[in-house]
Amino acid sequence: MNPRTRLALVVVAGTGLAVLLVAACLRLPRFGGDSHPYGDRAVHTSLARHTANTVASVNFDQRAFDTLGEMTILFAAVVGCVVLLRQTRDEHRARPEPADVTPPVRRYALIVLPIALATGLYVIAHGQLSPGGGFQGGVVAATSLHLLYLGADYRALERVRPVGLYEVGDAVSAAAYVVTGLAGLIGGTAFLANTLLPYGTFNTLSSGGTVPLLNAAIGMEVACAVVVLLARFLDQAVEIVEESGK
Amino acid sequence: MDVLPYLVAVWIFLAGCYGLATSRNLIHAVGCLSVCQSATYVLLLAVGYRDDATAPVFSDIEPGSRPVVDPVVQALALTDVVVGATVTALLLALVIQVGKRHGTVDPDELSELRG
Amino acid sequence: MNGWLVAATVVLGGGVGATLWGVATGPLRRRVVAQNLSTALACPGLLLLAQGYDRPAYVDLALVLALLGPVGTLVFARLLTDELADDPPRARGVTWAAAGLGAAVVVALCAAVGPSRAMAKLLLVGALLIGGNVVASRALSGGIAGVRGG
Amino acid sequence: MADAVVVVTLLLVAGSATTAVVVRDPVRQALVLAVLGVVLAVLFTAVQAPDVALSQLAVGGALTPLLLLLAVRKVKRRKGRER
Repeated sequence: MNPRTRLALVVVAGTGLAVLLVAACLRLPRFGGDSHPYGDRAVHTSLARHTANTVASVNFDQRAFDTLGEMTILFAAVVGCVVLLRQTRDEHRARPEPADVTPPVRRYALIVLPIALATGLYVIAHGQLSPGGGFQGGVVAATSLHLLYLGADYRALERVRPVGLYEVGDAVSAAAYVVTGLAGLIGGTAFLANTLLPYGTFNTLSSGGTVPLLNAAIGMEVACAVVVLLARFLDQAVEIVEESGK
Repeated sequence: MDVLPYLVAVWIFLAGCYGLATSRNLIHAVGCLSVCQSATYVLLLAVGYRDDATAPVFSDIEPGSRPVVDPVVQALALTDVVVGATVTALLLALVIQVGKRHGTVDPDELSELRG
Repeated sequence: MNGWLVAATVVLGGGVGATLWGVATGPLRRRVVAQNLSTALACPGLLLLAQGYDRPAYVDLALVLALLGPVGTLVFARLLTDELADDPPRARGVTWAAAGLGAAVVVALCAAVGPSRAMAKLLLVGALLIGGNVVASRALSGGIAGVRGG
Repeated sequence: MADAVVVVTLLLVAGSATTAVVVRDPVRQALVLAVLGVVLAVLFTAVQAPDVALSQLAVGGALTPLLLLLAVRKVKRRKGRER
């Protein structure tokens, strides 16, 4: 299968697929149409349970079981990366010399790091009120930690971020999500059902029953997962070196 | 305007598939795959849009005061973006392993090595 | 005819469109600067959209972009030091122009919003945006001297 | 007027996606993917999906480019030693 025939096959198949897709697009309802049956019901249920951010209500209340599946995919991807990027026998760790970063960049990194971390936690905490949630806040918080590597050097990051702790945090938060679901089961209703806690007053931090709890669990899980992921990638790219010039 | 977003989603998907099929570097192929994924977000959110509506987030507006777009598709796209990033990381880890074991990340050279 | 949305369309279509063309063609040093400018221009665009749609909740988006945009550019500055070492990017003028535009947009929005908590948030976003992009462009033009590993 | 913003950002997304595919060098593609992430986030805001826009900003802004560049550095460092 030389590239020539492969390109021809791609062009032919692509054209056929394009024709079918365009034909399908022409029969879809108008962009901006008014018929959104699922949306209206989701908004109604979210308001009934005093959750201001309907998207968070859909994610953590009406479709909490699907989010459990999403979290498991995320967890499996991280475990896969950890296994794949481990240090094999014929590799050793070479300590990287610190890169000399000019003072303004270093100062900027050290100033913005706490602000970004606070913003990440704010996005997680306000997940069920304003735009945001566990998924977004977790990534923002985890990325902000790596400003230390970008602004200073890798050793500074390693001192601050013990990877083992984050791996345990990843597992604990994944378990917390499942335990919160089981609590619903123990409480006599269904798994991950949002009938345990009172729904609280609308548009306040404690509103929405179990939505804030599941939101926090997902936020911690995504943050720990991204930190572990980047730790493995940074180890491979910066520290681990082949033993022999294979 | 009624069908433009759907056509843009189809165009992005086909461009991503073309890049994926004709790529000569596995890291470039992973990038093209993430382009394909973003096509699904555009299609999902285009399906859920409603004219002069606003987001179904009621932290700063009264519920029911303005028409809202569909939150279900947003919930689907939201989790997909983050999971897509971790799957991209897993694929890159596989590419690093291929690079380590075979010394090259060019898909054509790889098939020759095994052949 | 919502003026804010017209301004947002101009900033996004013209500014971000130009940075897209800049990142697609030309030498690596110009592409990196174009990437830095794309976040420096998208953040005011998001602020204008937030005001145009009359949704104060959208300012969180601009806040996160003002934080993570320069971090993305720092990633490129940090990991491409050896490629950029031979001809470091010189983009003082363009960066200050983008920072000026950001400042103008923030001032206009503060005038429209009036003194309140929202104005404080807008000023924070403006400060982070301008500070971040100036430092990021300085990091690009030789702020980080790459060392083996590093 | 809201439609104009949607149309402009849609064309920007189509352009940057095509560029991300046409550019063959992984480093340059990482740059274009970073810009694609930002433009996608703006499109999601125009289509009134702030949560998804926030998610795309967080992921496409700093995480994906960092992963791509670390993978490129690891693969290039191995190939560099053999030459």
